[in-house]
Amino acid sequence: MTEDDEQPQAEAADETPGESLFEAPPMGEQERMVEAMLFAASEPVTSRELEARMPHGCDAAEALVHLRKRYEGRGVHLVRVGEAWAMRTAPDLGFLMTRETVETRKLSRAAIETLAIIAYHQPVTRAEIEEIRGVSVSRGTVDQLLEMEWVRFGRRRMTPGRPVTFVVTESFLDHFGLENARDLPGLAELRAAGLLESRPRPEGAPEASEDEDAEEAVQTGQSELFED
Amino acid sequence: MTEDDEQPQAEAADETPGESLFEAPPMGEQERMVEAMLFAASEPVTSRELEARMPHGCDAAEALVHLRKRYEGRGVHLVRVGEAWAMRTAPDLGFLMTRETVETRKLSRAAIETLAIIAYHQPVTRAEIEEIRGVSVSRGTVDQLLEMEWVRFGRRRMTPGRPVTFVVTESFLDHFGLENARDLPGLAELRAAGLLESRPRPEGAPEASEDEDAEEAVQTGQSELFED
Amino acid sequence: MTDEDASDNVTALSTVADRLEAEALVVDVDGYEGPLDLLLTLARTQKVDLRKISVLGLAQQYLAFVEKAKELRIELAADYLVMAAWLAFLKSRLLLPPDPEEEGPSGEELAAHLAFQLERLQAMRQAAAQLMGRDQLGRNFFARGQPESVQQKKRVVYSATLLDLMQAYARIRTRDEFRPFVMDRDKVFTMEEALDRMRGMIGFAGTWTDIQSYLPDGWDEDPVKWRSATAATFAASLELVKEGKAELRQSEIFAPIELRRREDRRD
Repeated sequence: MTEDDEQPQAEAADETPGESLFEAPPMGEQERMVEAMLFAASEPVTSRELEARMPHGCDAAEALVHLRKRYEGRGVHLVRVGEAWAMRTAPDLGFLMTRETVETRKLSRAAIETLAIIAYHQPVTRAEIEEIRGVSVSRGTVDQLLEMEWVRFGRRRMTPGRPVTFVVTESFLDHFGLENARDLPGLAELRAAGLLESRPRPEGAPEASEDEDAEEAVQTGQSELFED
Repeated sequence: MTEDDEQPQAEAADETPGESLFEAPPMGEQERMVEAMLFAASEPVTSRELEARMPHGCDAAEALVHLRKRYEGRGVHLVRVGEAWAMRTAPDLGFLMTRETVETRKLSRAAIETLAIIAYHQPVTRAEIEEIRGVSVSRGTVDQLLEMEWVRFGRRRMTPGRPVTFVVTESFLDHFGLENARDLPGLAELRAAGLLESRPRPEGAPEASEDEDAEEAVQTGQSELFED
Repeated sequence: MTDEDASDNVTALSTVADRLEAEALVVDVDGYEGPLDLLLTLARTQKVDLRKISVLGLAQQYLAFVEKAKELRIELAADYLVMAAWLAFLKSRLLLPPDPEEEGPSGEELAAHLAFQLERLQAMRQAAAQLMGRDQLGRNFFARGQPESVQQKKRVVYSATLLDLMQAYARIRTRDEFRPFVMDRDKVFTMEEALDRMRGMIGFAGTWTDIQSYLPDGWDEDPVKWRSATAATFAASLELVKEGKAELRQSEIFAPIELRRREDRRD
């Protein structure tokens, strides 16, 4: 309070240090004070406010310079907010400030089939995927695979319309523990390993309707994504 | 991203460190992470919680040792609170903080004494508190301490009636700047003087009888609170 | 009963000789946290270490206090009176030689326990004071003023195994191989179709005719269609025989199967 009143005099005293009644604390101590105040403050504090709360003769601005340097590269930074100062966690550590709850879900049948076709036939166009699956591929399905970073765009096919192709990514290989998509076992090997389902679903209507996304995607203009 | 993805696996891998896919970040980086997380939190955080939020392979306990050293003598300290850790301003700088001071509710003399008895004698039953104070403990007193989260229920005493016991909480330790309930001032001396023993009352010595509060408490069903 | 009333009365009624003692007593009973607290306050007036306290003296002090309270018509809570009665009993125990026939703890034991209780209460009071004298959070040291909350984020991770992937692929690629299991309508000639066709033709089959000639047009080129049509036509022929409308014959194994209209009924 009184320090507040004294502030203009303090500045004056700087010019005539002899008149100061109190020795200001050492700069290291002033830095500690600023550190503690900024830590405990519920909102950014101006250097004027800081100085007002510090003992007579302190130089908050200088203490802030030292403090800012001290926190450089640390997990916490001293940042300027308008005219005021605040301590903030380093932006690169933001990921620590979120606690994620992870829920694992099985990929849909449409997604896993699309993914399988891309893996076995890459680079493969959307039209080719549809031909192999026998149903249209919904935009959502491909978006999901792209978002999961298991699939990415490959080169355009040098055919009329220059369709985009899809290929699998490194993180796909990582996830499935493959060195290379070529390592995927062929049909004969799958059969030998007993991996072929003994009774596939009858072809036709049931599957097409199961892929509800596809119908929706057709309506909502999947062409935007796949045909340019 | 990928480290994030791996987090659930990371826990499993803890048991078999050889399987770790990712190199833990350097210790300096781990220290930054712990610093940021503790800075961001107003409540103490356990090293286990810290580690759960850090990338795979991190050692929060070691990072805490480094961090504590780094903040020695600073305006802000790393303090231990029971099993948890927190950043707190240095007590000698309290005078700067008048603005942040929150008027804490005045505790009654009965509440303060009850709190002290619980802290020094924990785990302690209500009957034992009454025996020490020579009066019955009103429900309001215990309620207040429970509500402040300075006191919680401990294990039941394995004596007839299986009375509930009271113990102090981590937030009690935090409030009074104690690492541990063993650090209570004068605890060793009191123990040495035999003043923390519960000495059976010789036959014929008067029991603490009900005071008004207690009578009220009985009417309003303290038994719910204390006897089951 | 208020503080003032009590102290006025005391001042008015007490003798000079009693005043010193009374000073310790001039407090309304509500100010005490029970008889033990009152005893502790009285004990302090002895100005000795609690371990060296004269319990007998203390009992006398307490009883005097209670007497005074009665004189002043201060209504004492029941537990103060219980304590008074007990202290009177203790006093007699301490003053009289021990009765060898009496059981239970001796006066000294009871006195020692009372002294222990007082000392323990005193110790707890001091501990409480020490505790409250510590640096306290929010008073002397402070927590983060602007805590950054930890966001709870729910993230869905989709999983698939290599097996899922391979099975999915196998499922797609082997669909065609299972054709026989699929009723492929355009290559199937059903028995019903064959029967319809033959019913219309049987009237003209007066002579033995190879059932192959009953196959529909164009069904003899594709082997799959041929087989289906042959089977259906044969089945339909058997049905006609069963109905008594036709006869079948085969001269030898693998020879053509011949069919003709059954004339018997008309004859």
